[in-house]
Amino acid sequence: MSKKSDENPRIGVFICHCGSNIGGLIDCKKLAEYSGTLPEVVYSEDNVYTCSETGLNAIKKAIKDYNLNRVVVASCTPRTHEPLFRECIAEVGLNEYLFNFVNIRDQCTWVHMKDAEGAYKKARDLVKMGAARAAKLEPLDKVSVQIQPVALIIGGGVAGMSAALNLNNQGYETHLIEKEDQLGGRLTSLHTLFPSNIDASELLANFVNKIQLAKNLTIYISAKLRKIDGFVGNYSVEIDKAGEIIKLMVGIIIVAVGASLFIPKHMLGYDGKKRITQQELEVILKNNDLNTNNIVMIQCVGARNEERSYCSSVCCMTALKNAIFISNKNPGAHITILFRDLYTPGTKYEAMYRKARELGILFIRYTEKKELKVEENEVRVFNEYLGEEIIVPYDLLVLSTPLIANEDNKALARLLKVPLESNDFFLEAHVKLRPNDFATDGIFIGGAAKWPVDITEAITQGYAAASRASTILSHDVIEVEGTTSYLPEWNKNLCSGCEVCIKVCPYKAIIKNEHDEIEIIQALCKGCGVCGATCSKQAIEIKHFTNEQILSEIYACGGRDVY
Amino acid sequence: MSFEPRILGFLCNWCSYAGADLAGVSRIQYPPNMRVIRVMCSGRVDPQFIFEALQQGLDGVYVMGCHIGDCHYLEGNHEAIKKFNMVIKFLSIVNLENRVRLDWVSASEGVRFSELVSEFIQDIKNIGPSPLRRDCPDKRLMEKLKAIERAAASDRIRALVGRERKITEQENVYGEKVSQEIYDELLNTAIHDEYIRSRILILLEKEPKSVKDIAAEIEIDPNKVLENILVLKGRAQVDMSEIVDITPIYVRT
Amino acid sequence: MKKVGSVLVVGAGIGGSQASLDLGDAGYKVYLVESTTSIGGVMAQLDKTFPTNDCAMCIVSPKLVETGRHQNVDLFINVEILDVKGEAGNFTVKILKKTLHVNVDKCTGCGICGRECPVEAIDIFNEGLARHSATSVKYPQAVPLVYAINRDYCIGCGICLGVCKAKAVEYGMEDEIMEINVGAIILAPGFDEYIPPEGNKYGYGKFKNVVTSIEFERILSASGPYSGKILRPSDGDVPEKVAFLQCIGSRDYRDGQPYCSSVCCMYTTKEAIIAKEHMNLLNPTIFSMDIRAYGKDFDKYIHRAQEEYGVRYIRSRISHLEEDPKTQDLIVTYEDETGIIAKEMYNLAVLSVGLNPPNDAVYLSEKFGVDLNEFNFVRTDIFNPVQTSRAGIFACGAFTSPKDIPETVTQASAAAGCVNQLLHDQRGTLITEKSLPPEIFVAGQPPRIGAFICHCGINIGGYVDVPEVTRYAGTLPNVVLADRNLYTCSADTQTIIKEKIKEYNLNRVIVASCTPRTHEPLFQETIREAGLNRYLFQMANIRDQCSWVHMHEPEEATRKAKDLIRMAVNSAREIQPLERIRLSVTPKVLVIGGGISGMVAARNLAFQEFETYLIEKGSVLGGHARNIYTTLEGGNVQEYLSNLINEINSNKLIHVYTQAKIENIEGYIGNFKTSIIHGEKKEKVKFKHGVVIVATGADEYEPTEFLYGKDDRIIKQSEFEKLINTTDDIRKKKSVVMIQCVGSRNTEHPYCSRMCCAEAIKNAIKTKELNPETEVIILYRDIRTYGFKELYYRKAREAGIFFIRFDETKPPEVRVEKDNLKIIVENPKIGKISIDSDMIVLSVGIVANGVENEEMGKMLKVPLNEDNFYLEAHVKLRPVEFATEGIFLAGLSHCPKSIEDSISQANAAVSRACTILSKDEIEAEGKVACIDITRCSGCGMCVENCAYNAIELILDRRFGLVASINQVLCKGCGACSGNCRCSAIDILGFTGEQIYEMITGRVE
Amino acid sequence: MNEAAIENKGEIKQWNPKIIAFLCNWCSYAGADLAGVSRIQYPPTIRVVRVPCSGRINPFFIIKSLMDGWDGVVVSGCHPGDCHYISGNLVARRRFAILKDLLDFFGIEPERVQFMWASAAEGERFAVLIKKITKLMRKVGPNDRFKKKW
Repeated sequence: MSKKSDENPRIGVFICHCGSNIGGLIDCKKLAEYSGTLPEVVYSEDNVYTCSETGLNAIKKAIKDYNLNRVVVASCTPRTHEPLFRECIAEVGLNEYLFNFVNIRDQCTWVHMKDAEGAYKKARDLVKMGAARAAKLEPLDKVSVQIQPVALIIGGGVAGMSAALNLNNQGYETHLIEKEDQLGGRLTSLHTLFPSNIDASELLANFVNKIQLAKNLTIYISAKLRKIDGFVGNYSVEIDKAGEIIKLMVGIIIVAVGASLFIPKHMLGYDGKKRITQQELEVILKNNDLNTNNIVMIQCVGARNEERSYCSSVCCMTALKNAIFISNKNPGAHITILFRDLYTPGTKYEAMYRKARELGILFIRYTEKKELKVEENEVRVFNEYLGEEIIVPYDLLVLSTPLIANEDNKALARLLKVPLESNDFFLEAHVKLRPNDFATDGIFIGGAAKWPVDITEAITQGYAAASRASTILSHDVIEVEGTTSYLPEWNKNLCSGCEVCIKVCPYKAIIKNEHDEIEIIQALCKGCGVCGATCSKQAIEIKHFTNEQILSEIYACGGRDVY
Repeated sequence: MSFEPRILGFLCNWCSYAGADLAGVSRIQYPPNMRVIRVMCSGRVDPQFIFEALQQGLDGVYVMGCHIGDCHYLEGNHEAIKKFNMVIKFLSIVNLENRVRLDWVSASEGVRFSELVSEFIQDIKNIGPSPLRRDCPDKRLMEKLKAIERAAASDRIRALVGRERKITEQENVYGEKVSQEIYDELLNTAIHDEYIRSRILILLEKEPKSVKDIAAEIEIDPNKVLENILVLKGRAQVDMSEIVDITPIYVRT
Repeated sequence: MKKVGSVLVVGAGIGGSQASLDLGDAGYKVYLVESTTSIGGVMAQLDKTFPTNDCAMCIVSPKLVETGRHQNVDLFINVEILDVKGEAGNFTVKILKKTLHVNVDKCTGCGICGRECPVEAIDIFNEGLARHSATSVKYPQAVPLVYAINRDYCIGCGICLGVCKAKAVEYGMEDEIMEINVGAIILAPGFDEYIPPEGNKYGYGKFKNVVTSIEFERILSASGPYSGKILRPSDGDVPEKVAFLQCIGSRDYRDGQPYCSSVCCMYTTKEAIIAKEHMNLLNPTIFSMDIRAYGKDFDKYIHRAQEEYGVRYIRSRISHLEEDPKTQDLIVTYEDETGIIAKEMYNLAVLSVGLNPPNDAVYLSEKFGVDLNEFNFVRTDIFNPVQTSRAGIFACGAFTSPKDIPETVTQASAAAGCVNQLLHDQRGTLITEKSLPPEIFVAGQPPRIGAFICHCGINIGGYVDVPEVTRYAGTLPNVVLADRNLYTCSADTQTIIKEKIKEYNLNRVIVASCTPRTHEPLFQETIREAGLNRYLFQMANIRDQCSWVHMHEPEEATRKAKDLIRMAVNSAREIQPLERIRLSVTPKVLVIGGGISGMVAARNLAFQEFETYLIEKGSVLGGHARNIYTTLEGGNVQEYLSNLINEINSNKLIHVYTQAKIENIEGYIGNFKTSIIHGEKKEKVKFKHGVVIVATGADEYEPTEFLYGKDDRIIKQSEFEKLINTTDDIRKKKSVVMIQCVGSRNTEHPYCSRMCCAEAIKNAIKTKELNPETEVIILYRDIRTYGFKELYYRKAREAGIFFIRFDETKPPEVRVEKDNLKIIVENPKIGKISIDSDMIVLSVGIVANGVENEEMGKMLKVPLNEDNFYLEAHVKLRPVEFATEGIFLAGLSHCPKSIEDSISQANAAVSRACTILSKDEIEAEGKVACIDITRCSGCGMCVENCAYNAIELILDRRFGLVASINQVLCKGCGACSGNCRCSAIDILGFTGEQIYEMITGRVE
Repeated sequence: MNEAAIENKGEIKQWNPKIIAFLCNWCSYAGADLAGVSRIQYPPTIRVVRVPCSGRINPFFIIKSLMDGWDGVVVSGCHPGDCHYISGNLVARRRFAILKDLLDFFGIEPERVQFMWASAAEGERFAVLIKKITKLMRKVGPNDRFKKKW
């Protein structure tokens, strides 16, 4: 691409009546005549419906007859009709970016119905601005990117395994890396699962079995991501498998690294023997080793406090599950659950709570204000309703602690160039609309890596991430918008390398290459233009929204007084 | 007769432009004073655009983007705020700050869009025509605005604004956060300095002048002029040409 | 504890640098630590220096570069002292190296970080007159040339990291604690100037046009913010009338310091002269109490200021300033000498601020365990002004008392001399010599040139088309390799250069990059390590003198770069390997003069086990000091003297010859041969020695004025001193009148003898002590009690001693009347008065023995100044040596000075001598003059032009009278060659051939 | 507008004389470096030959340069009194005073040879002098009298 197109602009302007939507208010013919007087405009006409077959043919004919090289259509809105007109001019061999849309319906005639004169003047200005911009338009190429139909899943827990199986079932080559020496993640330490009471090891065995049988699915245990380069469809990664370096080319990456359990060291007398965590209780239950009758569980240990202000969302259910299990097995057991608020959302979970009460499990509320006192054999808890301290004796004290972000999340986030939130969990692209995407194309997230989730939710999210990933993997090639930022050759000497652009780019599309020069990876760039507006040397340009193009619109707008 | 303001709008493609379309589809009426330039993101609006628009004699400039958190490009509108704050700081120097406005309109807020636009048009009507209108632009003000545009385009200001979010909201290179107050103080100083320097340069581009002449023209203490001339001299932008009597005369290099 | 052969020098101003160079040259490992980010101290801030008006930067920067590169000197910047343990000979010092956030090894000093940094900070080096960025270097010529991030200002935006192509910015870099083991410590932290406090009477800080003298220094400086144009800060106009107010913060018991800051009268005069030189419009006026121009050639300087530059001196102390709010001019109200009160308007006022002890003096004294005096200067030994209260720790420069540059340099060398004395047996134990491969023989081979062209990040590459230049270089004849590098000076590129030399069998290397002034030694070292002679190297300066100065014309800059490289290649083709001549050194010393200076030098040398020949023309040792009983500060001179003489006489390594006369000295540095005649029997002795120390002293002026010799009640100050110290006669005297400046500061002896004021005050106080009834009157022109001596001046006034000033043009008149002596003196304020007295004491000056000095000067080929004192090599930076190498200078024969200063100078001369004596052989520079005697006509022009006495005419067997160059003495300046009418002399390394080749072969 | 400004603007189109500059290592060369460090711009007309001292410059170098077609010759040393080699620049000064007369006698424009002082601190002065000399050379015009045919 050169800085300037060689030929002089020859602009054709087409004014759409849109039936009476536009033409009913303003004089489109007059507007078309006016358009013909604008600089560089060599042809103008008005059409009843420019978007109709007739209108489109008229455009094509005019391009041929008048040797037009820029086309301006003044009609409805580019948001709906731009692709149509672009395609139209492309059919006769013009680059589709040599088209400019002027919105004189949605943002003019429709909203100024009572001021026909004002609307006409506005339309006139808008056409003038549109033609001015059109004169500066440059042909652009769309960037196409080859896709490697290969998936990499980081994390061999239930979310990761779900995603891996899903993608593998769709026929994609899949690689699954797990940092521990076995698959399963948090599932390996669980006893049963709520609300169905399925044996956790059964589910795990099922998963592992499927995974091991799957073709084209490679598992790397004791492995870590070491290095990553590239962009959507073409990530080259290096995996460190217990010292062995494996290099892969993958198209997408799913982050399913899960979470870790908070160990309440120095809290409430935790000793791992008489005072244990829920997880340790599950191990005891798994081994059928429980032989005490007085059990007290304390909820929210180390959660919903200043340090970790969030609710870990799974602990209430875990406590209920284990309490019910014990109670069922040993009806004589005295189980007391000390809680702050009990979170049992949905029908099934609330039902479990009901069942627990029926089984005679005692629920005592405590508040954050009055601290619990754990003595050797009893817990003193201040109950607000009674207004006094209750003494609950115990043989076994079980502390429900929250899931926390993995320690190595920071390192991984830095490697992948994706963000973390304040608790170091991974941050998705959009909480509501893109819950399993990262802002970076081709990297997805699922499971507890993002937020504490239960097994059901983890599986769901695993599938969700896989589904999002397959929207990319299913293409051989994806086309990336041509309206990207770039550092023009003639501006390279302006660039001081200050890296301000790198920091403001939400897509990590700007890097310093091996020559220590700024490089904008076209495949990653979405064309928002923030880098250009920020660049301290005004060296970065945004294709199709260049400074020159926008300024020409401003000048055209400010030009002759049209009032 | 009340005047008809000429207003330029920069609308982001994904929210506010769609919102404006929605107003149309819903036939919500508002005065036709605003001309719209579509940009992909409010963060794309280079401060230069706003200064250029004002120099064109336009009576107002309206920048609209997605609501915070809704940005199609994640955080482009955050960047837009920072740039806009800088624009406001600059325009306050010449009391033009109320001629520009930044607002958020979502794709579903056709009504809000029309209300905001109507309100802005009314506000501008109340303020009156731009002193820079083409028929009789205020030349001194124009010169000041040119100086502002140049100052805002300086590396120093652009770099500071470009890094503002990083250092005040996330962490700087030392893993610390710089408080907004400290940052603002720094930016204000930089804005003030660069504005004065641009004014000096523009004055000197017209003709060689002495420190005292410059001080009288831009109405600041000659001592401050001298300080800034020394900085410009260090940047090889001005030079002393001769000494007339006891007064050195400076030129633009 | 075992002694250690290393030294810590604290503070890297001119004093610290000099001490480090001396010790490094003498074979000690030196750790030079500096609290700021570059060396040079205050001297680097100065525009010019008095009394020669030398450009400070011109003379100091080569010294700083040398310090920065010296292989025995480890320089640490941005350092804080944490802890000092141990004792003389073995200290352990813990230091904190504060992080610069810039990797010193990687930073190339290109400055791009500073230019892109968005934060402006106050430029402290320019005294706040300018601003620079939060990432900056102290000044453009700084050593080391390393940018540092100022964390006080830095907001951590990270831009410098992005723009630094050398990747030198490291934000994570942390402070580092280091322990170093040293045998001795020299403290040279310098001084901090007095800053008038808020609400001061001069309006400093309030009135824009009131600046301090150090600020004015930066205004004057050509590389300062005003580029040497004198402008006033309020409106940038040229101030036509400039007032200099003296004694701001000095001699001030209320708001400042009671002592005299010693240097202000002179630096003010210099500033006035230079200001006038820079801007002829200016009219400087200096308001001062006394004019204390007591140093060598200082009085002449004042004269020049008055006569040539029209500087006006008004004898008045200004108490306050007012500002005219409209013009911002300043109103000076003063009382002149006649008592008239006047008001004058000035456009600019310069406050000549005094020298305070360094701000961290107390901290330093606590850390190092040394005592401070009452003003927080370091307390030193009464006879050895560089010895602190703690053994093994020495001090020099303004930390001991306010002083000027040459005295600082002298003291620095003196401190080094004392360290030599302490650690001489550990000399050479901690330094390492690089082992180098043998040199490849290249003579006669066709040139194979390798050209390395540097991008210098974007500093060159951004403006000059480096690939094109490289391509072009490759096309030049004899160039077998043209390569380009991002940074040719980086460590990895050095390896590449070495490899390429081998691979391509290169025998000449050229580097096109920055400036040879800083980088040539580095590349020379590299090619030497690859086995090439270090002179087979040529540099093309395509950055400092090309890309940086033609930024807007990249094409022209590229063309220029090509030309420069072609010129370098042309020159390189002609380069021949050079040998550095080595000469053995006789480790013996001749000291001429048996006064205190000579004896101190001899004692120090002998202590270091250098055999010393001490010759004295008189029959006894002691010299001028024999007339002095005490010092002003109370030191017992006679006791000191007799101890010294005993030590000299009992030392076997010192050969003392009295009644000696030198018959002949021949030879040169390292290898002198001397024959003397000594004793009553005129015995002849011949010996060899490596260096000479001249300490021949000076004489007391024999007055002819004031009826001296006509009446025995009119005596000299020395006679008076003897009288009050050995007899009781003073009790009978009712009145004593002293007359100052007898035989000084007149047309015959136009210099100040420096010590007479102090001597007079000393004896006056003593008189009052012995007999409070005696009236003592001192008739003076200026009282020059510089430094802490000022306190005794005040003490004398308090003791009731009268001081009456007279003008040079109206000297007192002495009449002998019957039983009485009558003195009539005219004071400008009170008019003529007549005083009756029974004793008149003449404070006579010091005069050089012209005849003897001239004779000696001829023999040694060393010059004298107009007053027949010896002329040192450089007034500022080489005060104790002669231009002729191997000959040093100490004591009164240099100029009038105090006993302590003589002792310092003697030790300094020893230190300088040790840089030669400590080596078995000395190496001469390779780039020296050489002569083709077949072309020499023996005209002798070169002999006259040589400033180093390196050329003499000899009789050649075949060619008759021809010039002969002693390459050991030659510095390679080329003055001889430039003037040689037969083109017989050429300069190796800068040969005519090389230069012709550079001139010719120009591409159009 | 002053001359410097005009000169700067018109420079690109103007004829650039080729000037050879002999700079002493200690003051002028350092001053030229300082101009670079301070980024003070001056016309790209000089080509520098570094010599230890202005005293090293043989008058023959100057004549040779002119014979070789250089349009001008600049010799710059330390200010009087600042000489690193004590008195080399004074020796040079005497020498060149005579040379000027000689050039005149030869019929070479004496303006082609310029002597100046610049200290290590005078980066700006150096640039100003080079500007001045460049301007002067432009006035004197190309030196084609001796130009060799390549």
